[in-house]
Amino acid sequence: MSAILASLAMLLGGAALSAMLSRMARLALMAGVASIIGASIMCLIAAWPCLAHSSEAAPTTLAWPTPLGEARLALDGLSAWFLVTIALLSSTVALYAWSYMQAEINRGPVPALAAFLCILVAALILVVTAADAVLFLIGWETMMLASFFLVSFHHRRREVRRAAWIYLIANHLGTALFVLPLFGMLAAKAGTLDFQFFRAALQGEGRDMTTVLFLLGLFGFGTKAGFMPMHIWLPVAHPAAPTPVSALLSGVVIKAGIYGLLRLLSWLPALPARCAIVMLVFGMVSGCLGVLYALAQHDIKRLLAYHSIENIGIIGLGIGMGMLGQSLGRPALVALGYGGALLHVLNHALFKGLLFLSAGAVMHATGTGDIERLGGLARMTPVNAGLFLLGAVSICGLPPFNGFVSEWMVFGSLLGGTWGASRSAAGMGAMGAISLALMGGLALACFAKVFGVVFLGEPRGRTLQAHATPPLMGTAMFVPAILCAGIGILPGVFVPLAGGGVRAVAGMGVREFGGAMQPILTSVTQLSLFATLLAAIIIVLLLLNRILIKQAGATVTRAVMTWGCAYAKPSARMQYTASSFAWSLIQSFRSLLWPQRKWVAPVGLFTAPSELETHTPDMAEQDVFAPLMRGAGRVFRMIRTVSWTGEPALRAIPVDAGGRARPARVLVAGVVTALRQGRIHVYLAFIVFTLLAVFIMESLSSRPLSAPGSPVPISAPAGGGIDDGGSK
Amino acid sequence: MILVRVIAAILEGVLVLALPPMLMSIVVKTKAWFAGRTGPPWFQPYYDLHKLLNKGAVYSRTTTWVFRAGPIVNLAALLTAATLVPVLSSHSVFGFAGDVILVAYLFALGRLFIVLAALDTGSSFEGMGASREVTFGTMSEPALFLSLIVLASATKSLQLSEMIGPQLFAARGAVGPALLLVVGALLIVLLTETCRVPVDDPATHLELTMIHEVMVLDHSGPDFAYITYGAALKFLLLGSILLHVAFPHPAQSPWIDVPLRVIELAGLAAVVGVIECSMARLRLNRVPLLLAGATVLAALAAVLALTGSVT
Amino acid sequence: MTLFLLVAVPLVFGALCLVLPTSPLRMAALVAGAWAHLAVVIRSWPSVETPLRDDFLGLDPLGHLFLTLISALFAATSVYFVGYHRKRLISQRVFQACILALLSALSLLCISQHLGLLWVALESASLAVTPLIYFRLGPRALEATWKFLLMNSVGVALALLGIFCVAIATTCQRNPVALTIADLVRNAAQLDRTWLRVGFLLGLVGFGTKMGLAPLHSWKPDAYGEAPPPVAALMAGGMTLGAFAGLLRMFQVCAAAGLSAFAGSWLIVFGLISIGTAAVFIVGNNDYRRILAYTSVEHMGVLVVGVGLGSAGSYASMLHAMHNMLNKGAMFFLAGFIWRIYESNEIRAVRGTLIRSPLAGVLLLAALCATCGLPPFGMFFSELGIVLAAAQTGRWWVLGIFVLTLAVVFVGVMTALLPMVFGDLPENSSVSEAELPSHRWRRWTMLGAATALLALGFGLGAYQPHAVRDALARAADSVCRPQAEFVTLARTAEVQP
Amino acid sequence: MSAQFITDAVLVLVILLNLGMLASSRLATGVKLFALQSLLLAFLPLAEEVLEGQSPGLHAFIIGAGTLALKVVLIPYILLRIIRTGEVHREVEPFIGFTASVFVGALLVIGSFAVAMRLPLPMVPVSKLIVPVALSTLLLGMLTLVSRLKAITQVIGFLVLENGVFILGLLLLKQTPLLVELGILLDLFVGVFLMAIVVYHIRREFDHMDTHLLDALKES
Repeated sequence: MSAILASLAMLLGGAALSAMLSRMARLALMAGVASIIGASIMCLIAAWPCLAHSSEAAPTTLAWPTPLGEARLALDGLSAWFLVTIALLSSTVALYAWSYMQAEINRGPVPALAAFLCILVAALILVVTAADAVLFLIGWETMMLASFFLVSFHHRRREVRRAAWIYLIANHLGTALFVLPLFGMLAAKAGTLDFQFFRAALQGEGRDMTTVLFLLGLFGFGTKAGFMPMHIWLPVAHPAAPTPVSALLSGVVIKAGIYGLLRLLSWLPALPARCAIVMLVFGMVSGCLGVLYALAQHDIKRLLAYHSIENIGIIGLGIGMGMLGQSLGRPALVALGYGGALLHVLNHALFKGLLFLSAGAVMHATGTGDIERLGGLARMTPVNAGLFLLGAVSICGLPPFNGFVSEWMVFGSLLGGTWGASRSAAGMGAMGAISLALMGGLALACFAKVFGVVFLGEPRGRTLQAHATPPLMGTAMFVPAILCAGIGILPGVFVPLAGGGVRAVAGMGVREFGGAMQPILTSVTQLSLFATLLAAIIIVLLLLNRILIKQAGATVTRAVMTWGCAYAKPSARMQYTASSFAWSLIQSFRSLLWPQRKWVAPVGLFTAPSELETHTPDMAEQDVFAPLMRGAGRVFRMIRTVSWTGEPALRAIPVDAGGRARPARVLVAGVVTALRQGRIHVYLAFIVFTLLAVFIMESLSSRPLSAPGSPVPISAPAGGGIDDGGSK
Repeated sequence: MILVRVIAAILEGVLVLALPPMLMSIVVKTKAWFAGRTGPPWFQPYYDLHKLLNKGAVYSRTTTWVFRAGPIVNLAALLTAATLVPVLSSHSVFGFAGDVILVAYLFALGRLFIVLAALDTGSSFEGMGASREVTFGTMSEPALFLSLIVLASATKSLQLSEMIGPQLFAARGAVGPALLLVVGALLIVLLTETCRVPVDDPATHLELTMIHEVMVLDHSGPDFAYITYGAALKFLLLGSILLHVAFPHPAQSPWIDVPLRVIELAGLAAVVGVIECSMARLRLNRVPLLLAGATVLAALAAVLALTGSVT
Repeated sequence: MTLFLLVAVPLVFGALCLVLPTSPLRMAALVAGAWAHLAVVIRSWPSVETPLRDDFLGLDPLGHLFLTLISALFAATSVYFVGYHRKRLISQRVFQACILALLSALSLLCISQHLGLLWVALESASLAVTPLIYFRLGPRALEATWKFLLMNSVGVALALLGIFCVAIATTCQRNPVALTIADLVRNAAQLDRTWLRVGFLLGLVGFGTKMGLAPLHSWKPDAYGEAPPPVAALMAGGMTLGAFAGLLRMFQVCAAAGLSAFAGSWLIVFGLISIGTAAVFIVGNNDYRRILAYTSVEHMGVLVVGVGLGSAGSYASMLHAMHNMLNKGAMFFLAGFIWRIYESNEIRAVRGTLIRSPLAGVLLLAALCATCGLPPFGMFFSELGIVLAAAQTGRWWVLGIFVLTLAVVFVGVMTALLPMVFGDLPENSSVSEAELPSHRWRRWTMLGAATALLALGFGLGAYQPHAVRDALARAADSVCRPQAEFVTLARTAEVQP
Repeated sequence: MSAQFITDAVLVLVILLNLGMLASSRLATGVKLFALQSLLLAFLPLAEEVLEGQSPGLHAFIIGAGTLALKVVLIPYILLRIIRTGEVHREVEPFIGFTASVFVGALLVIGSFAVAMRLPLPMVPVSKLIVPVALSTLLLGMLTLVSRLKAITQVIGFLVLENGVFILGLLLLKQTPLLVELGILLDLFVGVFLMAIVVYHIRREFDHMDTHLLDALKES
């Protein structure tokens, strides 16, 4: 626990130092990076015993008075797992940022960025280790705020401002409307803000109560996590932020939402199956739609952002199956579901971090993130290409890398659910499995598109000048890359570490959990065998290829052009584009996506320039939230201006329009004129009417508004009853 | 006894590795027979492979290491998968609970690398082929997984050698008609994945209409040998899964089991050949309909199986 | 003696302002007066334990808390004013004298234990403010002044009526009860319920008009929008607290008489309506000073909701009062600074503060976060405390509406004011006086005052010393449990298991 | 003629004066009627003391004198001066017409009596009329405030409202300390003085006294 405190102190110190060194950007950046790396190491030290030996650090009360009581920290398996995720990714990102941000020093407030990075990491650590509601919420909101400032780094660009705004609003609405009431209800039930009493206090609650709590948590934390349709901030914020920030956002910040959800589940007693079904439906929708939208994007970071939604969907599937297992009393499902979800949290942080950093290197090298203008980068930046490919294989869930392990576990839980005693579990399991399969296929298509278009073939932009990846950036990217491969090849080492987290969420005993986990571990260890086998076969085939070519004395001809099917002068612009690559799939799912296509077809013998442009707007943003906001604004304007149109009333009704206004209009105009804002008479009339209203209501009911059966805990003074005497 | 088993396993392994080109040959021979021609020699695919392996290779300026990795990784993934699939006997070399997912994802890994290799050439034709490959591959995935769900829920296992092994034979009565639907779905998946008529025509030479062949236009020499062999191996693996579901064998001696399976495989190849003779390739935009049909078949099977298994 | 000094010191310095010959001297007198007052207040801290007596004047925990807050705000404003002031048409002497008179009146209000005296102090305060609103002259200022004066006079008259009704409620007894809080509380059980209720409702409307609770708030945007920003800061952070104190005195009596459920319900109703009205009027508004006025309406709403929720909420309410003062002060200081730079009230005209004046931009961002209740600024805790209190008392509807309306306010404020901070500078922006190197001292005093208040808000949110907590808790206790024999120190918003 | 009768009669007269103010369109008349009303009220504290059988105390005397000085002499003087220096002497086209406002006023008076019946006083009052008259004076003052256009009339409306509060205060002579009473009076005076200054400025700035034209400050 002292290690965590040390890391928090280090981060705050780093933030303060960066802020103070605002004139010396390089030093400030260095201070921030150093403190993040140091703090990450401290976090790993703190988390290790918890993960390896399933020991739990006792809750610690800090002698740090906040306005609402003391602060408490605790560390259990779940916290430790997320702590490791945070530490691994943020140290990588910090290292990367040190190199990446050098170029931005003259373009933006880099010291502020360094400071807020420190604050963001500190807030994340606080969120996952907080043991009371106030501290948790402090961390939660600080995290939102810090990442808001980080997103608005390039605030002079219009779309960045818009993105930051959407980020702030969406996240705050999620917090204010759902998370705050959630903690209010929990605190009211338990009579305390201390996390450790929540579980016991909720033990006897009815199904409806737990359902309400769960739904509040799902919407509140789900907004942060990016479940559809609360995801709208995600695809706009990621491209707007500087790359290290995007990586952190996608890698760990959205995981804070998952942490919140899991923490909530750890308090709730066995949930009814319908909650699990809701969770699974959210997982399926997020996963499938996320990857479909990703397929339709042209901006590499936006595309990766949609993939985050997909992966959150996969995590949601795992959580849902875990919940279902809990409600059906099947420990194997619980272990597979929650275990898969937790492992995928770490895995997604690693490979998505890697992909974002690699995409950042592409943008660093070329100055654009529009994949239609890129191409052939594999020859210019081979290391980066290799790392991106590794990340792509991982995120598609393909063996032998880490994505496969967690998807395998989630698949196991989904398929395992199909032969239970519950029809709903069977149906949901089957549907989940199909959607997961579909997600896998679509992700493959998507990353084939990205990698193929960005790194392979010929450069599409005529003047694409790419410079090599700076060594420090490459080094930083190797950390998650090695871990991706490591977890994929040695899952037997890493999967058991998530056990403490699963036990914390499900509230299982060590023995029960051990029994459920044993067969999973046996199978998981087998995966290393096949990874090795695959690698061995690849090597054999490679050698065979070499030997054959050499031994036959045959020639290897290079430096010829690609066979263009007899077309003599192919050019780089004739390559298949990303839009075309994805179009046949998009077209098949057009009823879900509503892609827009702008096509000027070539006509005639000597054709004018023709063009094809595809664009897929986000349905939730365009058709749900934007109209909602506009509608609310309109209603407010109508209230403000006392008219039905939202236009200021007097402008809407012509005062002397030829003198032939109808009586009704005259009446309306008169009333509106009387109510027109800005008149002292109306102000005074408000006082009079308020007075009248108050007294009329008071005389109508002797005790208004105090709900029956909800005693107000104000100590009644001696002799003073609640009786208010007779009416007036 | 153990020695006998090991020898049998090795023999079976060798047989599995040797069989795929022959199946291709059977398809071609069937088509030739229907067309009233003699067709190429029975061992023509083997000659082709030998020729390719001894030839040099041509690499375009545009390509990178990814281009060369494609065939190798594809074949490696398929070979790894082959250790998990019970091809001829009812046992696979390896197996663990959940290996069915590994098999499916190994196929996907192979596909990814073939597609990337195609994109590496920078040719618009190969890009087109790659696009079609991922499209149809993605769309066949639900049908495949639904079929697997039926098998999993019928045998209560996630190990492929159990799902389509003797346990399925024991459970076939309970599942009943669902298995027939699964066979139909799997047949369509097989035709799609191995790029046969009516999804793709391996014999055509019109670049604009092909899928698989157009992707590998630029490969030559040993690389192309790997690809050709890989395609045949994939046919064998998927075909044997299909046959295990269609004709579940009870647990019996491999000496009976294996020859039976070989005959069945030959029959399957002949059936595919017959299909290729008797119908034309579908228009590309009709293919999703076919795959949707497969998905519906499998979904129906899943509904039957799941409602049946839940008592 | 201390009590006397609290009222007299500002008056003396105010008189000094009237007679001193040169502008710097007068300015010095203003600053000295405000700081001397603060010194007296700080010196009076040890005597906070003074029990309630039947005196007209006295320092109970509630009054003492508010007195401290108001004094601190005036001290900061006096510094700010050094940088802000310019030669204007109305005489500076009157202006400065009025500020000090306002301070004196508000001090009297905080220390008065008699309802009538409290009323006198409040009315004096609003009279002292009136010339300050007219400081900028011109038709708009005049209109604002007229609206303020008339509305507040009517409101205060209603408050007086309310006080009289409470007084009538005391007449049923044999031995007459003086209108001091202590006496009223002691004899609360014998008061006439009906008249007490009538009195409270009238007081609620009257003091509510003064505080700016919706729908009695309509003068507020006009007055805050037209008054010089430091004056608006004094009104939003100081005078509203005075009116709130008046309302709390009424509430104290009601709570002592066992009417807290009745009074609390009405407070909650008005509070929620206020927050909702603020939400409706903030969204889409294009005048940043009016928006600030509406956030003031919102914060007043939060204050009364907290008190209405009973003892659990009133601690949060006291916390909110403190941070409202800090935040409103800083916010209006910054608004004044920005107005100096851009010479416009329109948000559309104000862009890229972060580039034009980085410090002001950063401060404005911080102040925005503070206004919207983001941690670690204190309003986060007070609003959270109120949510918890609503849940604890099982008022789910209150909780829901509270949370929803606050969220809308958040959206409105952020949408409206963030564009002022970020982005590029507007075209054809000219260098204003405040940016000239020769006027650097102006910038420093103006921004320094804002920084001090914000830093205090930040610090007290992130780390609240026990002394502050005790002061707040005692004040909350004296509101909700005026009859409690002893003051529990460790009471918090949470309930120990 | 008992003091009781005098008090009652005075209070009835106060109501009549209120209605008269509503009916008058001349600004000066309104001010004079107000002065008359205040004159009547100024003597009530003394009458009350007498009624209760005490000799008029210093307290009541000072209150009466203060009221007399401020509300009867000083304030009307200031207001009349402003009216005299300006061109406008009449209230034109108020939001509620003169006849209508007399009727509304009468309704309000009846309403106040009805409300007062439901508010039993805890003690024995000097006159049963005090509460209803106070209420009706208050409400009529508000009516004037809300419905009249000229700034001066609004000031008068406010003063009438204040008089209503004063009438209720008559019940509480013993409860309210003299100092506080004087403070209240002083505040009232300063308030009206400020209002007068503002009205003066309004007329100078806009060349009129119509407050309904003061609507520049509003939501856009």
